Amino acid sequence: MKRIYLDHGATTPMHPQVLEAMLPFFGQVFGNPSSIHSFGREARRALEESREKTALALGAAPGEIIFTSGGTEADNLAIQGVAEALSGKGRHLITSAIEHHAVLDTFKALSKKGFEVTLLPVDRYGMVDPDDLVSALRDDTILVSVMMANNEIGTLQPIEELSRICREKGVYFHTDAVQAIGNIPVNLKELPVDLLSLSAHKFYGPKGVGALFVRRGTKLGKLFFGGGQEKKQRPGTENLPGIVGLAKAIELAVVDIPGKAAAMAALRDRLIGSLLEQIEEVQLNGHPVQRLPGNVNVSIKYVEGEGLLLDLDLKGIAASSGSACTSGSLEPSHVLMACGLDHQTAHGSLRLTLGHNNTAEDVDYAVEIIKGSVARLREMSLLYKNYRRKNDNPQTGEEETSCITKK
Amino acid sequence: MKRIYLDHGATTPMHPQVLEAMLPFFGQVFGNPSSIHSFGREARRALEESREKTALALGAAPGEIIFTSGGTEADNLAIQGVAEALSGKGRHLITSAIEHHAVLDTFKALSKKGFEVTLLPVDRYGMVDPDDLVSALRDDTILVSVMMANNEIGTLQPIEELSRICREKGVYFHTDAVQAIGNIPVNLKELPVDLLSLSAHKFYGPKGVGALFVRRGTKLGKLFFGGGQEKKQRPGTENLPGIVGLAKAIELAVVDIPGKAAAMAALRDRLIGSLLEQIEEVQLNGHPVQRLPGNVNVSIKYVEGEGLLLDLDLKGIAASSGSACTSGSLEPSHVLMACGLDHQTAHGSLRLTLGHNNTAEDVDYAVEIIKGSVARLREMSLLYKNYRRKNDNPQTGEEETSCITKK
Amino acid sequence: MYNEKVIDHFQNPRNAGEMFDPSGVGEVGNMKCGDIMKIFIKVENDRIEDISFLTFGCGAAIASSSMLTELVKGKTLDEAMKITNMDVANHLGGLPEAKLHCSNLAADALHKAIEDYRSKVQ
Amino acid sequence: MYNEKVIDHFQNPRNAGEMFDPSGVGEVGNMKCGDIMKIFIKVENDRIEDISFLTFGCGAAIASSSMLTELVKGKTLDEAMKITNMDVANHLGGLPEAKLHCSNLAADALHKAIEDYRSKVQ
Ligand SMILES: Cc1ncc(COP(=O)(O)O)c(C=O)c1O
Ligand SMILES: Cc1ncc(COP(=O)(O)O)c(C=O)c1O
Repeated sequence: MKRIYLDHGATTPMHPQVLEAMLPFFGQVFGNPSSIHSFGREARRALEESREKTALALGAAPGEIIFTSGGTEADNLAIQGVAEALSGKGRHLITSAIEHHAVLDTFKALSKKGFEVTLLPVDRYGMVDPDDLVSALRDDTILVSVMMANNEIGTLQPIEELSRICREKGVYFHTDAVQAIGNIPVNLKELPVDLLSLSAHKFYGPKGVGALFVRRGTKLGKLFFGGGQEKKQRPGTENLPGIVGLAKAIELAVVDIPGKAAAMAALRDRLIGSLLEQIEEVQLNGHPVQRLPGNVNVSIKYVEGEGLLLDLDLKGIAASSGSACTSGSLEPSHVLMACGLDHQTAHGSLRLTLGHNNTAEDVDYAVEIIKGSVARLREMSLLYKNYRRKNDNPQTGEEETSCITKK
Repeated sequence: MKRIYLDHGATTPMHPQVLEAMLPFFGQVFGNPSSIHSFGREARRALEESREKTALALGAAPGEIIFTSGGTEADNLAIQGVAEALSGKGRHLITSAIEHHAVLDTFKALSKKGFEVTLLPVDRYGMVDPDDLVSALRDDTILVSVMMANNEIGTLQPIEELSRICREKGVYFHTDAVQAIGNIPVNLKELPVDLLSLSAHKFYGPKGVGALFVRRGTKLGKLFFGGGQEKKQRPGTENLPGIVGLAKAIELAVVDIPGKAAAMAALRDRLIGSLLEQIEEVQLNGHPVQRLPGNVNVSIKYVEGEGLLLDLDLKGIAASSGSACTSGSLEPSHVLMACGLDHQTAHGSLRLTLGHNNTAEDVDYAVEIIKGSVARLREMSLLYKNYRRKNDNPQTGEEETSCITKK
Repeated sequence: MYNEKVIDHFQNPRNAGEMFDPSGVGEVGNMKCGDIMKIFIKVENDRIEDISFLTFGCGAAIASSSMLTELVKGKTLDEAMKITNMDVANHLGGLPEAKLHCSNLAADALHKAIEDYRSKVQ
Repeated sequence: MYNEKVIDHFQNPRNAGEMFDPSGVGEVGNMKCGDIMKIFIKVENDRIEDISFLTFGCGAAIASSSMLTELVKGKTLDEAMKITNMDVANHLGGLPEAKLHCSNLAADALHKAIEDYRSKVQ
């Protein structure tokens, strides 16, 4: 069976050159970068070269890069770290309603520890309004965190404007750029953010390694205590092969972003167009223009997302959904709900995230498969039958559905 | 130049079979274990198989293994996690004076947050006395953490006895087994510890991945917030290749530990014997018998450790030292100081840690090189000249040395 | 996640579709939880002669609807009333923990359909 | 960590060893910090005619002792008094940050040796 991977927002396959760059560090160059002998020094050299490459790709200085075990740790280090370092100055924090759980749940945990958290709302496209940030800022605000690109709906936030507002007020600004790196240009020389998180496996690098950019002079507490690694900011023997892989991946990722993004956006728009045209009752979620070049998120009404994913998977298409049934919790995606979708529309969401290996052929093939799956599932969907009936005899009111919720 | 690696306590070269086991997960099996499609399910299967293998190697249940980014994170998760979960019950913590910084500095950080920490002393061999633990335990003690094997001097603690004392009192017991795994047998079915940390790169596995054993029912807070991975106890996309590597490494590590340990201890004793016999004014640090099979730690008087390491390194021998000059801090090893060594003896410490690839030939060759280096450095050592002079004319008193400390 | 039997019922659902002149119908679930099921039965001589379902919901919801219809077809109403959601899950060879309580409601819908039929014939 | 010049002075130290009839000696450092240096000078016509050192310490301490002796051999005492620890580090092409303050004390030892000499000839 032909398998097509359309879930690059979840993770990406590693670039072959990244593996090639990593391999020596699983072999001869196995030293601990903290050791002072030649084995250690070779390792240290590779570590510092990786830091330089990573910094260069972001427009940062090498001393501003802290390697972590991934995006989640980077987000936690930024948020918990600032909260700890500045708790004497103030206890008010601001974030958006559509952040990834690594950010949102960290703020939730802080709100249980005596911090006050303001959630900025988003419009129907998932966009934060800078005016809302201006109104939310207080004298005791110590940190604002707004993601650069949303992982579910792909919406790009006005980070330049948001961060400038914070810079003027002297408030630290963190952005979760986990989905942005490699997809849109990021130049930290010009963007006044103080902290930025990234995760290698989202841009064709290895899993289990990420980084936090910490602008020089930014005060930051820490999550772990231990050895002197990463300027004591993040102790533990460094994941050297992973770090070398991250550096290689980001080096590759930032080559000709505009060109790659344009090609991918064209593919994305072809996919969106086909879905909207060829399937009835489909709506696009997220922003029509300000969105990640590879992100497609649609709600296919009267079909439940997890069932659709399963059917697609059985036919070789790998995708994801904001349906509650895929999350383990009983709630549908907080992102779609924050955009104002009703439960039914949120349950019927389908996210397709393109990667560099996807072709127009893949896209067209996927559309065919999705069409078939949707038709099959709608055929047994109570909601679809109700909709058809209402459409055919518009006078009939929709029945109430009773609810049995068990736990 | 012939290079001999005698620093396996710092890190080990990866076993070729470990790399082999990892490679597919950098290639086709790249899915995110949280994804519900086939790519994700393949990844999840490998994740859970790795958890089973790891559990099996330790005599634990799969549900008791949490994968982390290394030993430091595992130590922090255990200690910060228990402190958070049980802070309502008590605020007294106990650890030993010779723990790794990942443990010691975490306790130090907690002591700044309202916890009270008792440091158990050690004898001249680095051994904790169980009677000291009994005296230190209080009604408000919530956690005791004592390492299984010391990383510098190799001393093995009486963990069975210490953990039994805690179990009887209903106090959680954590052990940092980072240096022990693969070197001495560990069976968690019989050993009543509640939490145990390990790190793959110390037993021929990959860097940047470790695990925390958390006995079923043990209450534990967390370090990070985010997705639902590792039962929400440790969120973040899993480092799947690393985890697969850890599992393979521990599977290999626990095969015939008694046989491997006996062979290595024989090599270790040959090395210790040669150093003590062939170089004057050398003393063994750590316990003569209760020590890691691969650990040699000696103090070579009148020679400073960092200079010796450098000279050995230039001649191809990779080792380490507890000298302050190797640590970046101005203090010599807290472990050697806790064993009662004076500054000079601590500064002259040399740690040689054997690995499975080392041979008797390596050991003999290393001894020759060390002899030469020591002779050369003593030739220009003021302290050695003083010692010789005193030895030759025993009546002359030793001069006071003036001190200029700048910072 | 799902075993082969569940996948089979999901891919080849038995008795899916509307029924045009049912003796009774039962519906459970709500939009918030994401699963809604409707069971249609045709009753003759106190036996379930025919049965069908419509389901908006995840794989588990569809498979358990399908399995339920297969289980009770031909059974007497009293026999059918004894079937529980857990029986359905067991006949499927088990469902993921998370799905047991939210998506495994087909027996409830059936019981409602039987009650509906009984309330009408009384 | 160390550059080639430092390594060269460490491996092939110039003027290492005791001097038997020195005009002055100077010693700095202490056991706690881990570095102790002693400089021996032979002075003739207000010039450093000969110089040697003994050092217990790390690579940087040995290299900076060696470098210092090379730098001042033949200089007048006044010239030698002007040489600083930083000059020594610079002539070595730099030392690691952590070593600059604890192991780079050779000039201090030299100044003490000169003072020792001067106190004796007065
Ligand atoms: C926006 C965003 N932030 C944070 C994360 C967490 O990254 P990781 O899973 O690498 O820890 C992810 C991906 O899962 C993400 O999409
Ligand atoms: C005893 C001990 N505990 C903890 C650690 C920390 O492990 P890691 O460096 O993998 O985080 C080490 C090794 O550095 C160790 O030897």
